Amino acid sequence: MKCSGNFQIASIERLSSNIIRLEIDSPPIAEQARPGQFVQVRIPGKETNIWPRPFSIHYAGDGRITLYIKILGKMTACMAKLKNGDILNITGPLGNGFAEPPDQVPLYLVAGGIGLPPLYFLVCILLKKGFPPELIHLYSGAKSAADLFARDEIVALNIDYRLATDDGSCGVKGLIVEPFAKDFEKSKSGAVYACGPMAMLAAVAKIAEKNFCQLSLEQLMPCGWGVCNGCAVKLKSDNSIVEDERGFRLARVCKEGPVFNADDILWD
Amino acid sequence: MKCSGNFQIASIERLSSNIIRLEIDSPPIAEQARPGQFVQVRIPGKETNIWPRPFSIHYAGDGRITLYIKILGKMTACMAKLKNGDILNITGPLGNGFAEPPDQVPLYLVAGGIGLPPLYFLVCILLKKGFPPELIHLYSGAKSAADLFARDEIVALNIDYRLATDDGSCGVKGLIVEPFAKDFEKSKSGAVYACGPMAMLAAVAKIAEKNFCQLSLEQLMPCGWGVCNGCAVKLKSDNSIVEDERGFRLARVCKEGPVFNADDILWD
Amino acid sequence: MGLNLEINIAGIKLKNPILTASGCFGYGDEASDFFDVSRLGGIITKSISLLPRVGHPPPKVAETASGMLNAIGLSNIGLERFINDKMPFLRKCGTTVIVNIAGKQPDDYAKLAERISSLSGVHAIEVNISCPNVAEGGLEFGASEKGAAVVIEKVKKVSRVPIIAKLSPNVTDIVAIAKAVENAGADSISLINTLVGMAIDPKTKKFKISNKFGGLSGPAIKPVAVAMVYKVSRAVKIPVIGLGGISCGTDVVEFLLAGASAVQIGTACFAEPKVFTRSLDELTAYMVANGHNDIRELIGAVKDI
Amino acid sequence: MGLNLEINIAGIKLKNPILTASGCFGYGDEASDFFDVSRLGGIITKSISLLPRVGHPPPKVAETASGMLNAIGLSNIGLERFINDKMPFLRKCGTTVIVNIAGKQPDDYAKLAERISSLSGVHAIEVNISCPNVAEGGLEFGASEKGAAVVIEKVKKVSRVPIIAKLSPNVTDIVAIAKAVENAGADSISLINTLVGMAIDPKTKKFKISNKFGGLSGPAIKPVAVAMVYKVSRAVKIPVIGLGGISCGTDVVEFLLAGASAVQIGTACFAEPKVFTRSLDELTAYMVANGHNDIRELIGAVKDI
Ligand SMILES: Cc1cc2nc3c(=O)[nH]c(=O)nc-3n(C[C@H](O)[C@H](O)[C@H](O)COP(=O)(O)OP(=O)(O)OC[C@H]3O[C@@H](n4cnc5c(N)ncnc54)[C@H](O)[C@@H]3O)c2cc1C
Ligand SMILES: Cc1cc2nc3c(=O)[nH]c(=O)nc-3n(C[C@H](O)[C@H](O)[C@H](O)COP(=O)(O)OP(=O)(O)OC[C@H]3O[C@@H](n4cnc5c(N)ncnc54)[C@H](O)[C@@H]3O)c2cc1C
Ligand SMILES: Cc1cc2nc3c(=O)[nH]c(=O)nc-3n(C[C@H](O)[C@H](O)[C@H](O)COP(=O)(O)O)c2cc1C
Ligand SMILES: Cc1cc2nc3c(=O)[nH]c(=O)nc-3n(C[C@H](O)[C@H](O)[C@H](O)COP(=O)(O)O)c2cc1C
Ligand code: FES
Ligand code: FES
Repeated sequence: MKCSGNFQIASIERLSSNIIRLEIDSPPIAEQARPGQFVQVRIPGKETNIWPRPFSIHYAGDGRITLYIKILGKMTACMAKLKNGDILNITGPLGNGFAEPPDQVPLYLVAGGIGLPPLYFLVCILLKKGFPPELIHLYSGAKSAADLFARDEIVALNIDYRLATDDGSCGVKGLIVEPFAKDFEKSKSGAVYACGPMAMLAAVAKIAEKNFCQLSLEQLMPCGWGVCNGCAVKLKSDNSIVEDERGFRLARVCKEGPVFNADDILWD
Repeated sequence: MKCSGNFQIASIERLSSNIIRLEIDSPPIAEQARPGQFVQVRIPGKETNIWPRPFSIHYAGDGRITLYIKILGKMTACMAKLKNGDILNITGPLGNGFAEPPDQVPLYLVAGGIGLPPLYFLVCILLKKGFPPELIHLYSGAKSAADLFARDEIVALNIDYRLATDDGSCGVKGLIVEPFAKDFEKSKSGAVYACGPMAMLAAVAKIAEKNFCQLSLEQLMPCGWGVCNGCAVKLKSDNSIVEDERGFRLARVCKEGPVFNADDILWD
Repeated sequence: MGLNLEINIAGIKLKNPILTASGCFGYGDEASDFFDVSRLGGIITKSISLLPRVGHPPPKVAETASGMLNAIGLSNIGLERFINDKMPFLRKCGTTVIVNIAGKQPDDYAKLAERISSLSGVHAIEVNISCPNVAEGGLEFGASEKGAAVVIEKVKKVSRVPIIAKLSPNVTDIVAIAKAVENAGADSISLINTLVGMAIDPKTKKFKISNKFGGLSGPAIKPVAVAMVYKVSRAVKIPVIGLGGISCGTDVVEFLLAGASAVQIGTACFAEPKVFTRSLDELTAYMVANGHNDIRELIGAVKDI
Repeated sequence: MGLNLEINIAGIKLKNPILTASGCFGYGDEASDFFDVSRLGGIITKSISLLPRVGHPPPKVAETASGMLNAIGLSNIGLERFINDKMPFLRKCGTTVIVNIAGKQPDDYAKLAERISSLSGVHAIEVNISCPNVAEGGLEFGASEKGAAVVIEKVKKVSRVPIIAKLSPNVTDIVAIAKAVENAGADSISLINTLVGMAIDPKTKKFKISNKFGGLSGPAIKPVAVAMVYKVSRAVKIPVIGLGGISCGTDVVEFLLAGASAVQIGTACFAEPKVFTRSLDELTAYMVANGHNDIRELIGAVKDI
């Protein structure tokens, strides 16, 4: 049973000018959450925004979920003003999570900006299940140092952790795809997971080529629970459920996704 | 020049379950404010409510205005959650204030519930101008003790101060019009000012009969500055500006009012 | 003494007046994750067309002030897959099932109605002659008395279940269209579908949805919907189902007072899957607080000021 | 190099494209309390009728989600008092003056136009054939091509200043009406007036406004307005003035991109008297940030997705 109700903020922290960290007491959601799933969030009483907003689950445990939120527009700006004990309306967990890697192959996880949370959660769960940390390579990129977050948490995992920023203020200067590409070229095999802007995902998919590669997509999400079709994206035709003469099919990012196999995606 | 801009809350206090007291640093408004005038208030960022909300000025001095607000609906509920230092958007001072009494006659001021603020302000100003406190009778009524407010402030004025509540939890049990009627019957002369629900105002007007009697009216107020005509009420015909065959004219509560001579009002 | 929330619309029995709006509730199966769908007055499906449709390319939606635009483009799985994949769930969902249909031409509607009305478990058909986003979807029919009447007549001739005509608000004279579908045999009228709208993003200078135009829904349009429900329910004898911007029990009461015999909730369930059951609880509380034993006491009971 | 914000509409020069909407700015004099009205692109007055009108009894307004309903009923001081009491201020207000007129029948419009267009200080007339709240106010004309054309022709024949036809959105085919008024000689088209709406208070079971029906305005209707501006501006050759829900500079840009040559702001100024000058500043900032020197570069410049 999915959950939709009001839950209390256990802790809210402003990490930089545009990132906040939220912990929310929500046992029924925390218990079910899997890496790659997300929640829909509303601020009760804020009725101007007709839709809730989707955020990936960064971690779930002890009856809590953790979110990292980038302040981007109206709703996230309001969220930044919330305080411990305030109430949020949350629906979730939603969507399908990541599939586990096919084998104990090297894992490459590529996070663009606020795309890090689902990948962090995945690493945590895999480590818990005994996956060897030395096989895990996590690439986290952002515009600038102020947009990077959860660094201490990641360092504590003892995995291979690489940073890049557009302006060079932290880690390598440049796109995060570049260090990933360099490393991946060497082995040319392994499992790849990525979450971030569409252009980055396209680049990652190209580099990963025929390897196992799962991407978490973003779309506007009116409902998040599969009823509106507003979040649909084009996938390559596979004679599946909704298909027409134009040679592609649509899948709902919120329901069939947000995680898709790179192979299925129809790049514009 | 009237003012419309953002001002800071200097102090906000919850006085009872449904009354709050606000002081707002707003020198350009405070300097101009006269008793009976009001301000239009918005909470920046709360866009669902398309209109601001009107509140009478309870006191103005030292660059501040004081408001008493009854929590009634959406906007006032939001206002109750504000904190010192928060910003409000305020337009004012708006409307015409009370006219001064024609002479040093006994003054009867009748306040129904949240109608007290403009009358309190009027008393303060008259006292400052040397009006004898012993001629001033202030009647303040409400549903229950929790709806009465500003009692200490009024007691400090050394005027004749009478209370009534519907449930008898404070002052006389019953309508505030009753003690006023009893007192006024004795002298049958004096100047009367009232602010409160329409039914109370009608009763006061009837009792005051041909005496000087000014009433402050309430209406929904989309603009408050005279441009929408939404707040218009019927007045008796006087061959004035807007009039038609139906034998009455309309006046804008926000612009020609909120204070009207009782004689002019057309009671339904 | 129990409250009566049951209402009969054109021979269909609804256990309460709160239905799901077409296109806003999928085929009914997703909601079981959140609440017991048998509490609904009824389920109205996404518009079904003869063949599957992918619909318009993304972006298909945009948020607006107290509302949203959509140009989903009647994306749906098509008649055959609907029957095979979705009817089994609907047959045992425990409430009234109304299937919404959309076609390119009157004969499409007739084919859909004939087939769907013969399925066990289908209690009524809602005919979408009012989708503003696609040729298929019938706004061309919904915009004229004649066009609307032709579709309804054809459908009525072949259908074994009652027919609800879903009208578009994008017309000069909604009452004329309503009378036309009543005369053509419609058993009930539902309104309103979405208003035609558009949004442009000044940052990119592009349309916010790929189809340029979209349908406006949500609380923003509620006053338009209430006005049309009021007008139409006074002009026709068949029952009216009201929708447009409903998001709570108070809104449901507003539509009933205006003259609706039942209501649908669409956009509001996106943010709150349980809006149907919450609104039902609020409606019940309203009836208790106001001394009403029977939902029918509210229908059209608005009073002059 | 200065920015050019000036725009010519049908022979009237506007120093910038931001005008006040009729009925939302009185006769222009109240605003002087708050800002320098000469910064406005132009002032459009409340609709003037031949005789004074009290309008509908209160309550005349209701708040709705991101919008409001009004049934002011064209309450106005009438032609003679307008000329005597209000024209003196308007003559020296320092910006373009457009007088909005409303009548019961085509001849009323002609009389008003003849008289008003001969006054010094009046630069154009806006013809309200679209008020949804009163018989006088002309929705009966605005709702049909013929009706609209008749009024505009009569007005055009006698007017010495350009004529702006203000259209109603409550029609099936706005483009047909727009073409009809263009053919009838209108120099410009403004749209949209309000959508017909209604609100009922479940607490009292009464209508929220005495007239039952009211006109819906504010951000809620912006998508409907943008869609109509886009359609009409592509279908006619005369310039289109866009309005409906504008409350900031970004909204102004959205209407310009959709095809409007100028805009009006109505409801938003109730809450914020200075919305006109703030929006103008934001528009200027947008042009600078996006490298535009001339406001005309934005008109109709929306791009496909
Ligand atoms: C499955 C999923 C998981 C997500 N996880 C996270 C997360 O963990 N942390 C996080 O900070 N954000 C996450 N996001 C993105 C987040 O939902 C948006 O940043 C948020 O909705 C912005 O809301 P807002 O009201 O502040 O901005 P708005 O005012 O709604 O938008 C501001 C600007 O951003 C654009 N925009 C907003 N949302 C999207 C979108 N989904 N796709 C493309 N453009 C968009 C808008 O068009 C607008 O230009 C996720 C999105 C999805 C779909
Ligand atoms: C000139 C003037 C001075 C005022 N001074 C004060 C003051 O000093 N302190 C104070 O607390 N209040 C004052 N009010 C009343 C105050 O404006 C309303 O209580 C406030 O607007 C309620 O806003 P809301 O959003 O909380 O309630 P809403 O959600 O808007 O309304 C809740 C309920 O109250 C009704 N209602 C709201 N406002 C009015 C009204 N003006 N007339 C009739 N019914 C109404 C609504 O119809 C609704 O049923 C004044 C009003 C006017 C016109
Ligand atoms: C995303 C979306 C998809 C819709 N799809 C359909 C549809 O397929 N068929 C139909 O008749 N109406 C469709 N509608 C219209 C709704 O059923 C309803 O008439 C409209 O949204 C107004 O109600 P609301 O404000 O409660 O959403 C759709 C609406 C939305 C928002
Ligand atoms: C209170 C009010 C009064 C109005 N009166 C008139 C009027 O007299 N004449 C007219 O042509 N339009 C009138 N309108 C319509 C507006 O000019 C405008 O077309 C409409 O409100 C949409 O713009 P907005 O959303 O910016 O308010 C009125 C609108 C409101 C809200
Ligand atoms: S967001 Fe509604 S179906 Fe995915
Ligand atoms: S509130 Fe607008 S004129 Fe008074």
